[in-house]
Amino acid sequence: MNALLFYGFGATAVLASLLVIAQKNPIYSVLLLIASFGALSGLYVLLEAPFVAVIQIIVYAGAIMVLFLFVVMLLNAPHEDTEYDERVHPLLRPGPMRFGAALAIAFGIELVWALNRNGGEAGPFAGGAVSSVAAIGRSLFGPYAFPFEVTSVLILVAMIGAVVLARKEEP
Amino acid sequence: MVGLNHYLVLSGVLFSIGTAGVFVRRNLITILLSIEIMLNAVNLTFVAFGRALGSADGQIMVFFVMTVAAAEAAVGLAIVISLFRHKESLNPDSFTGLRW
Amino acid sequence: MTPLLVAQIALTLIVFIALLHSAAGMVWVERRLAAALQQRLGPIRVGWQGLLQPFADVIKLMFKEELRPKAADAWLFALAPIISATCAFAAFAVVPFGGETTLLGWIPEGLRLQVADVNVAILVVFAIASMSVYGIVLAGWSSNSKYALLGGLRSSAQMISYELSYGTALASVLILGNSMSLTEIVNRQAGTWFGIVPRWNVFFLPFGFLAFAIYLIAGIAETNRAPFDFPEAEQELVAGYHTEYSSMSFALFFLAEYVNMVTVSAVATDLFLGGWNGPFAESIGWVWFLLKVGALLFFYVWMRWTLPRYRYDQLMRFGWKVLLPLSVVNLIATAAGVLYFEL
Amino acid sequence: MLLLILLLPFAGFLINSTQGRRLSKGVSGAVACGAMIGSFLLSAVSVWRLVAMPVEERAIVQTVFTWIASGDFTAPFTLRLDPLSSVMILVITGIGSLIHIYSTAYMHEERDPEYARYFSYLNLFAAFMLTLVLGSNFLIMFVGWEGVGLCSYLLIGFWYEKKSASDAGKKAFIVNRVGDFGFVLGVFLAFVQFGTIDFQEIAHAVNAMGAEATFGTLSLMTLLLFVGATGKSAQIPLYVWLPDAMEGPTPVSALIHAATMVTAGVYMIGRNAALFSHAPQTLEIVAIVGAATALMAGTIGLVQNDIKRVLAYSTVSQLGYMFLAMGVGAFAGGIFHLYTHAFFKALLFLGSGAVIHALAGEQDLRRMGGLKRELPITYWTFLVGALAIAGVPGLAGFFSKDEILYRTYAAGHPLLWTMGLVTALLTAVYMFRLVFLAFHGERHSHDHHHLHDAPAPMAVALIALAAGSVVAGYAGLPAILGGGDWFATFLEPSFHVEIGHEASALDAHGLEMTLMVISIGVALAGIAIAAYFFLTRPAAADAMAERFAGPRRVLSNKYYVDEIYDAAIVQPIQIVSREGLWKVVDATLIDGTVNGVGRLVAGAADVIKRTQTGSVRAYAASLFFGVVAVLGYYLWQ
Repeated sequence: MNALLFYGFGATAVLASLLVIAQKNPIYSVLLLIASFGALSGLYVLLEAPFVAVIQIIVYAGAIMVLFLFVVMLLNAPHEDTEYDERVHPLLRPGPMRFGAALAIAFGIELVWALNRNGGEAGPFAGGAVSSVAAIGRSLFGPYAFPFEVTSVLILVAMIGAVVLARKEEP
Repeated sequence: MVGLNHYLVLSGVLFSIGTAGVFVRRNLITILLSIEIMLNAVNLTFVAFGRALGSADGQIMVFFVMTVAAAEAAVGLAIVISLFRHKESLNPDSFTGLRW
Repeated sequence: MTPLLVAQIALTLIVFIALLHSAAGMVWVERRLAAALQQRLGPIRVGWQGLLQPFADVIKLMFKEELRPKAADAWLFALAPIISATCAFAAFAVVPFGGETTLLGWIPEGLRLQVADVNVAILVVFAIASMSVYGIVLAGWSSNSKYALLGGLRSSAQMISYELSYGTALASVLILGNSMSLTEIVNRQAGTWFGIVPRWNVFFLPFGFLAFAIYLIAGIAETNRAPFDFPEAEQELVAGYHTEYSSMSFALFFLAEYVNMVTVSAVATDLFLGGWNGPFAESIGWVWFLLKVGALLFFYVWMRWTLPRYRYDQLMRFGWKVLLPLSVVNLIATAAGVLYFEL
Repeated sequence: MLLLILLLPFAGFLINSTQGRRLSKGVSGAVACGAMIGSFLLSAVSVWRLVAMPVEERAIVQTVFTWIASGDFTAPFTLRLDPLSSVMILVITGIGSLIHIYSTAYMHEERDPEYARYFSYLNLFAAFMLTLVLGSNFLIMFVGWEGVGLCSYLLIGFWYEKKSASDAGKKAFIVNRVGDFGFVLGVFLAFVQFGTIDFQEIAHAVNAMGAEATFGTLSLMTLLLFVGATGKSAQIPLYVWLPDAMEGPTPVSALIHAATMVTAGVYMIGRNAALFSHAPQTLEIVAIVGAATALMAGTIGLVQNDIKRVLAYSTVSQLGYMFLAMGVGAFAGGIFHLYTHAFFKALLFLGSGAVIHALAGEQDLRRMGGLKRELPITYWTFLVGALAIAGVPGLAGFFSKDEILYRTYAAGHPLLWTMGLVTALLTAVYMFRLVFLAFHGERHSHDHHHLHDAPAPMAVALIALAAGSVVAGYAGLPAILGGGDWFATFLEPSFHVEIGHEASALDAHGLEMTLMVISIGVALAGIAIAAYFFLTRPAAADAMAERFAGPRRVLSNKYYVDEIYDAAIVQPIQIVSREGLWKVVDATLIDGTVNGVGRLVAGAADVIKRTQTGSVRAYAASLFFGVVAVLGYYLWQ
């Protein structure tokens, strides 16, 4: 059952992610990415981390992706410009970009290779999982209290930065 | 049976997809989306390792990554908006005016 | 097939059908109440006291032609109402509406009156609520019409803004209930203070009441109801995000709105009004639950026909500058209060 | 409790500074006055509790938190109330409250925000001043020390749109910096020497040592501290800021530049009495500087025509007295004079403020006169103040001044005693010159037909202070007049002086009596001289001025000290800064280096920039290529 779910969610995630980068229309990309996040959330449930799963939906799908969708709708520039500008730098021709894609594939292969070379722990998970919210909370406000507080500052800075950047210039 | 390695391989594949997305797309928003894919791939490894080690630390790291992702998305999209106002374009290659 | 499994499946079906009919019922209630508030009669012709009016409406909608604007995005145009309705129904799945029952000894293990028991139920409700933004935003965008787009943008901004207060009010209850499971939160509200006042969170003054008020206001905004019904402000945007919808897809939005109302009321009942607690809760707890939900729904309708619509900037200012600070202060005060009194 | 004493004014400051724009005058005035009066009541209760304790244990200590703990160095934020600081807090909060009340009327013509700003500064000042006197170590004292300096600057320049006022503020601040530099060095030296900055511990440590016979570490340390005191308390050579500080509102002059802040230096020496009494060389210097300042300021005061400047020089002169007392080891006497002086000098300033207020800003003595009838309350209270400062028997100034002169003589300094006596004469003369010119004679200006005497809040403050000026002296009634010298007895435990320094208690009641009679005679003579020249025979004054035109010009120009400082210090610094530091060091050396580095980088970049595409994706690709290559290399191995 678990294996079935894993392969189901995993395939959904991979497929959706592939389609995200294959779409020309960013709206579809955003929606497909949400689907991918949903699949990942399912994987988190399989990993006995229900809190992370729900937070994944709330934060990623419910907040960050809405922001993306918002911007896409606001700019209303769905299709990327495919026509190719001759004046651009020699390094920017489509060739080098394909080189980048090839690099990405090579990197994926390397990662899988690295994992398999050491044998890996193919077996099922051994120990117990920490899935209670209370335990996570205790960790978060205990040993991780300082980083946690720092992230609040980070968010504040990001918020102010976003407001300043996106503000229309006052005449 | 599904084990740690399965999750790690899945994560590696997702990460590569994200990376490829950064290179092949010519739309700033899609590039940001690809970065989100990469971040999520990393999140998956955190949770998987946390599960394998029986510790909450993996999940906590995920929260931090999400925070950073939210901050990144907010600032990134704000930059995208102001860039778009200037050039009516989302192609990253049309913003090369600062190279020298 | 154990009796428990059968009962679970039956329960799920019953809840689904009940929700469908609650929407229909609410349409009737709303129209009759509005009429009463405006000193007219409202629908009374179809069936006894007009009770069959909603069904007539549904039948009419079903037979209408399904229209789609030429420039609309076909996929998303079709997807949007589905998302809306799905989210509306899904959220109710984790809401418990009664204690454990053995159904007169038929199920010895005991059946929980709840579709799915999740130990992070509050978060699930919240997550699904945050997903329902997509239905409206996509509907607005895919219609390729300025009214719909404006409605969609407005509503997403509104929902995101009020989600913060909504979530913060929820967090106050988490602190009071010391759990994320709705069932446990309800169970903690059993009993009375001083023998007369029920131990409901709403009576946990002042934090509980404040959280309740914030929750209700934010809930009204979340469900896009008057006085916060900007996404469909008729006078400004024709009909907002569902301007271009017709027939059954329109009906789905309609359905989603009413089911959302029911869900918000049900969650409020569980969180603040003691859920199914009341005299003889063991046998007729669900009756108490329904009564409380009904009272909240009445409040909803009452609000809609009493208060005029806000202006959009007022809405945003209220959400960010009043409601959110208030809810944050309330959260902190609740936490401090709980720590201080060691509740 | 102690913390609350200084937090109340601070709360007043916070309210008035943040919400002041929105508050009406009534509210912001009430907030400020309420904070001060509350602080005064708390102080009174604290002192009451202190007095109820047995003599040896008289101290209330409150450690708020550990402020700094670094290695051997610890500086807890500790407040300590002992007899010395109890006198100070009563003076600060008591007179401060009266001046706050007075100010509500005096500043009434300001706009609402300005009014709130004024009171916020005043409250902040009170909070810092209380910190200064309650602090139990040098660092806390320094916080208050700098804080009151800041408030002084802000209040002198309160009417910052007036150039002279903002200049005066800057002058006060800069001159104080010079003194503070010495003070800080003294504190450093104390820490190096004793390993602590706590007053109690230093006193204990120093009492274990003998007095320094030659000029050594203790002398240097105390001398540096004294430099700080000369800055804050306007002594030679750093007194020049105080007369200019009269640009501020008059109640400020009364509170800060007469009653409280300027006495901080005296208080500091009193607080470290043990330390100073082990450095006789420094004490000698303190005494000489004090006497010289007293005399010099007194002479300048004779010829000033601005009512507030006369009082300012009088303040400098009286501060000189206090230092004289400190210098001859009469610590209690100095503090006693500080305490009585606070009453009558605040009274005099507030009285002059009432005059200025009535005359709509007129400060020139030559254009006053005949105000006696129009401003009866002001006149009579002012007269009490003048009598008190002149040293007329029975009033506060008499007891404290007499105590100082007697102790000076008893300590074997007849020369300093003579200087003090001359100063006493001068004091009587210039004070009564002021009284006669302002209140007697003919009205000079007829612009003001209806002069209003002090309004109720001002009158209340004046009368209260006048009463204080009469009775305050009886707290230290000397033994020979049937008193018990309670003041000194009360203060004695605070000084920790365990050295046979003032054991010169030669049983000399006869001497004390003689000296007392002499100084009474001198005071009366001074009043008589003033009456002769400025009341009965004004022409004689002009004739005198004619005859001594040279010295008079020197005095009018304050011995040209400002000019000398300008030529000796300010101009050289400006020249060095402009010609040397700016044109050579900054413009040539630093700018040259910076620009050279910039040019080098720009040149190099011109070459390297060819590889830049400006595309993020290209950069990402090159970065990622590195990742793939490194990972591949390790996998290959």
